[in-house]
Amino acid sequence: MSTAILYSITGIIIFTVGLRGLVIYTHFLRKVLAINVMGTGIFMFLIALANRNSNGMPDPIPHAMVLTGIVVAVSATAFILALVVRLHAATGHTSFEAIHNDDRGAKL
Amino acid sequence: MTQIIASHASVWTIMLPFLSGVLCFMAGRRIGTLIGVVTAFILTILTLNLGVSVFQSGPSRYAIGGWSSPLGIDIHLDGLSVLMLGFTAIVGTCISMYAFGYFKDRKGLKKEKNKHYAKMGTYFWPLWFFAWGGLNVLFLSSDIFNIYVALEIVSFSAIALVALKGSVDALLSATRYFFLTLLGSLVYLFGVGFLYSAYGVLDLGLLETVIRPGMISTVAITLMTLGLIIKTALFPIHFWLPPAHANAPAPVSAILSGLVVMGSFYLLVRLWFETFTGVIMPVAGQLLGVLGAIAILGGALQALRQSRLKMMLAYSTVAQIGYMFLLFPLLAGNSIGQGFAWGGGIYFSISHACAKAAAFMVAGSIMYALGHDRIKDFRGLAQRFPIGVFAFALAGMSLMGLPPSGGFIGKWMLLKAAMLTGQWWYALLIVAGSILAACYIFRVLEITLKAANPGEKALHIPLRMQLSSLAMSFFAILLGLAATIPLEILKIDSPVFFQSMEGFIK
Amino acid sequence: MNINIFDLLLAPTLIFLAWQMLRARDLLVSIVLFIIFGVLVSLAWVQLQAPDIALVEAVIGSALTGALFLGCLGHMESHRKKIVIEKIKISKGSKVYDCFLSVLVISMGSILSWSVLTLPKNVLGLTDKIQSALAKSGVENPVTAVILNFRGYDTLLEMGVLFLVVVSVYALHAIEPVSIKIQPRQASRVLIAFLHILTPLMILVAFYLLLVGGHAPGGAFQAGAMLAGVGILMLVGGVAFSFNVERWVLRFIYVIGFGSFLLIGLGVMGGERNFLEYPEYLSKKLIFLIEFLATISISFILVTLFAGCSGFLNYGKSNSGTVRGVSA
Amino acid sequence: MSVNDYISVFFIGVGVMFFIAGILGVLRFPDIYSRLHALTKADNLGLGFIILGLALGIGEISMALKLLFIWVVVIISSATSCYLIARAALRMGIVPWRKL
Repeated sequence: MSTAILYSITGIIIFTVGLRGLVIYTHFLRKVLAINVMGTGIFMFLIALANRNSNGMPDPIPHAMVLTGIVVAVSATAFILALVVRLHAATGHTSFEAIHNDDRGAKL
Repeated sequence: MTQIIASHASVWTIMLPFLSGVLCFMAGRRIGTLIGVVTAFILTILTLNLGVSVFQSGPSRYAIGGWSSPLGIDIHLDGLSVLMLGFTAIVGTCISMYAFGYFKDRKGLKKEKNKHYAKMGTYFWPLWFFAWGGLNVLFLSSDIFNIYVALEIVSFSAIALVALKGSVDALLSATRYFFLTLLGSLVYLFGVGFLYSAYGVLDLGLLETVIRPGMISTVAITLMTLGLIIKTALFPIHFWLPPAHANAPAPVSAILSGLVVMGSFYLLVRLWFETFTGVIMPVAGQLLGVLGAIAILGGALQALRQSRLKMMLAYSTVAQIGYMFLLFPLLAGNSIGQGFAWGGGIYFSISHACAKAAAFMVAGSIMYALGHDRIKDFRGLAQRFPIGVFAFALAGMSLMGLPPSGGFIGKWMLLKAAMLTGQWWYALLIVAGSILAACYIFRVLEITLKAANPGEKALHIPLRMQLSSLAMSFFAILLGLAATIPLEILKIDSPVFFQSMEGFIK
Repeated sequence: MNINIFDLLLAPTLIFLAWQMLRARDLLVSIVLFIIFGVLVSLAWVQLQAPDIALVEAVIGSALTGALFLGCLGHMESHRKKIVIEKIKISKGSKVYDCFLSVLVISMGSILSWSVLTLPKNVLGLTDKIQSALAKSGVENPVTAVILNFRGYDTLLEMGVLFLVVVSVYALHAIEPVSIKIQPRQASRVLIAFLHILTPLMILVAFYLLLVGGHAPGGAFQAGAMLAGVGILMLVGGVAFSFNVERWVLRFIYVIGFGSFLLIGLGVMGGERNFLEYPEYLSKKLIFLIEFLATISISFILVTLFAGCSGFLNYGKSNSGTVRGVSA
Repeated sequence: MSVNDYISVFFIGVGVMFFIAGILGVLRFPDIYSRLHALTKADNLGLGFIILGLALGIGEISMALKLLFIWVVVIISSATSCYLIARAALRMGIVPWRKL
């Protein structure tokens, strides 16, 4: 087994851990954390496999892709956190379930 | 592959929206609105021009930065991309005209409320032009990673537009939309990662030449399809769409249902039938077909149950997305009907964009004047708002698939494809879905045609809004009357089998 | 390349951290674990010969994103006047659901991993092509060449994403007057003294990263994030400075990075020369100009994004603590 | 290995010892103030030794200066952050631990 394979599979596992977290945890912040974890998993996969050239030079194209990806991820995180903060200020809740339950309570 | 260098016009169609988005942000609302409307018209002229040049000299590529494809990123122009570009421009111009009226100061509103609309108007323009620019990047790019960035631009601006209203409902649906669409793009990106690590190229055209069936290719196309299905809101991941589309301001609903949906669908079609043709197994197409079938029936039934017009239209979008996905099973089999399936699916998505945008514009106008969109209180609307109801009826014809609308042509071609490939159950489904669509459209029209209560006057709605929705719905009908032109454009460098359609076009 | 013991330790640690981060009972612990995770991931980048990404990961992926989360959590807790007690809850409330999902995710992971093993051992890639084109690109660092020249289009759009998000964050607060407010509390003297040392240092480091980007790891994003770090410290520490988006100067700063890139791209276009195709004799200068302006934009945008999710962006009732008009 | 290398390894080893001591302090000390104390003091010194060792190992003046610079920045920022944490803890009302 080479470093490339080790880290690419690590990346896949990190991605799946994040995916499970995204679906299963309800708190918005935890969901956003999970999305970031998923992203990191994908990036690790890309960078690991960029590093398996026989001449020892890593392929710079995936590096550029990951740099772009990290910046997009931080933008997404900032955007969703701003949304979450607004939602929290308006409803006092931090998950879809809580807001939904509250809504039903108000209507009854 | 054609190597004719395209003119710089294709770059301008991509960069002009971004440029004016930036200018709108700098200039503020008043000047920003003017910049917006002017840009929309210039863009329409530019894309029509581009369409003509592709029509005359065939498909072309353009190397950005002068480094052509494996190293750099290419723009490619062919029939499909030019068609998408053109209809985005037409729908976009109508929406821009509509928004021009929608975000204006309103008479008879409280000062505070007006201020709210003014603020919304300030941010609407830059966000809308970024969405437009992102779509243009998506349609023209031939690089799968570049497309990922474009998808993110489109979704971020769409989410910001949904949240623009600032109400709890809007924020909530924007948040839900956000999580799902981000999940979709990440899964897509993973697919891109697999492709690059296996083949070492990102260009769609080059991939087409090097791709081989096998484990990696199957995994990659599965991931990319999953991601794009989430983004297109096909059943069973459709639940985020109706609240997001219904809670947004009217021009935004039109943008989302008309254009944003079309973007990810376009990409899926291109991947399946150009790049991955050799990899796709027919059973996968059937799977998408089944999901589409459930979406058609479920979406239409849900639409029938809605009491609010915008919610009804949003569920109708879910059903119509189902129709678009019928393209996949009908094309997967190798036979004579493929030309009809291909043309029908694409045609359907275009005419849906026009019709649904028109319908949402009318719904927005009604909300603008009445302050609500409860269908049961629409009594007498045909007398009080004749242009709107007329436009809604025209758009409805296309949604139901009545001749001579664009929706009719799309459905007819899909129907023909279903018969020719011997999958008659899809034909039944198409007919059943149309009947259900007729039910929910006529339910609304019936109430509006009832006599108005005495003393109710005509609605006061800015002329710009009325005319732009009318123009949009005329387009939906015109697509049925002049079907040859879009189909001829679609034929240019088309991946599939248009020979079988020759007779139909002429 | 052969595997060494460090990799064998690091990889499971990363998985364990990701797992623990998501399931930690206290959200603050989750976020701290996220930051540690980020730092370790940047070690993995170093192991994988990607120093550029290690820098970006440490500065943006770990530190800045961590600051965003911490700011958001802190703001939400203070906003409620009581600590948000949040239990870990499974969405649909049932163990069966969790099991089903876990099986699904594990099988997905195994299919993906299995297909990785079928990947060809040595892929063509574009390394050779990039090496031979490097001389014409105007920079010597291959990653910078890809980012700003070969695939400059992606980077242009990425700047667009950053700009778009800043517009979106302002649009979220569109109903109310928008300006960045400072905390009413007094800034700590020690912190101010620290900032007096740190600010010039960070400007120096940012400039160094910018300059060095041409031939070694570094570049606009790293430099911009460095500067943004100082801005965030000022914001948190209560050092008086405030933004007001109504002023055109601030909007201009947001725009300048993306706008200048776009205009330069369009400006070099014409005749035989394509979009973003810099003339060879100018490419070094143009790339530096783009990076320099991008750094300024990025730093302000990142500070604004932090402000947007940690309650420094003014919304709701107008706050008496708002300082308007003090220039940024 | 030359003499220089042995010296460098020795200093790095000393630094690691300080780090271990610092970690033990964080784990074993009774309250936040004493833990901070252990953390900043031991770690700064440990880092100093490690940097000294590395600088000797590299034997290049410009590199050594860069490493020294890193150490100075870490010392300043850890002092500041330690002070801020302690102040926040005091304001939250955490009473320093006393031997009973």
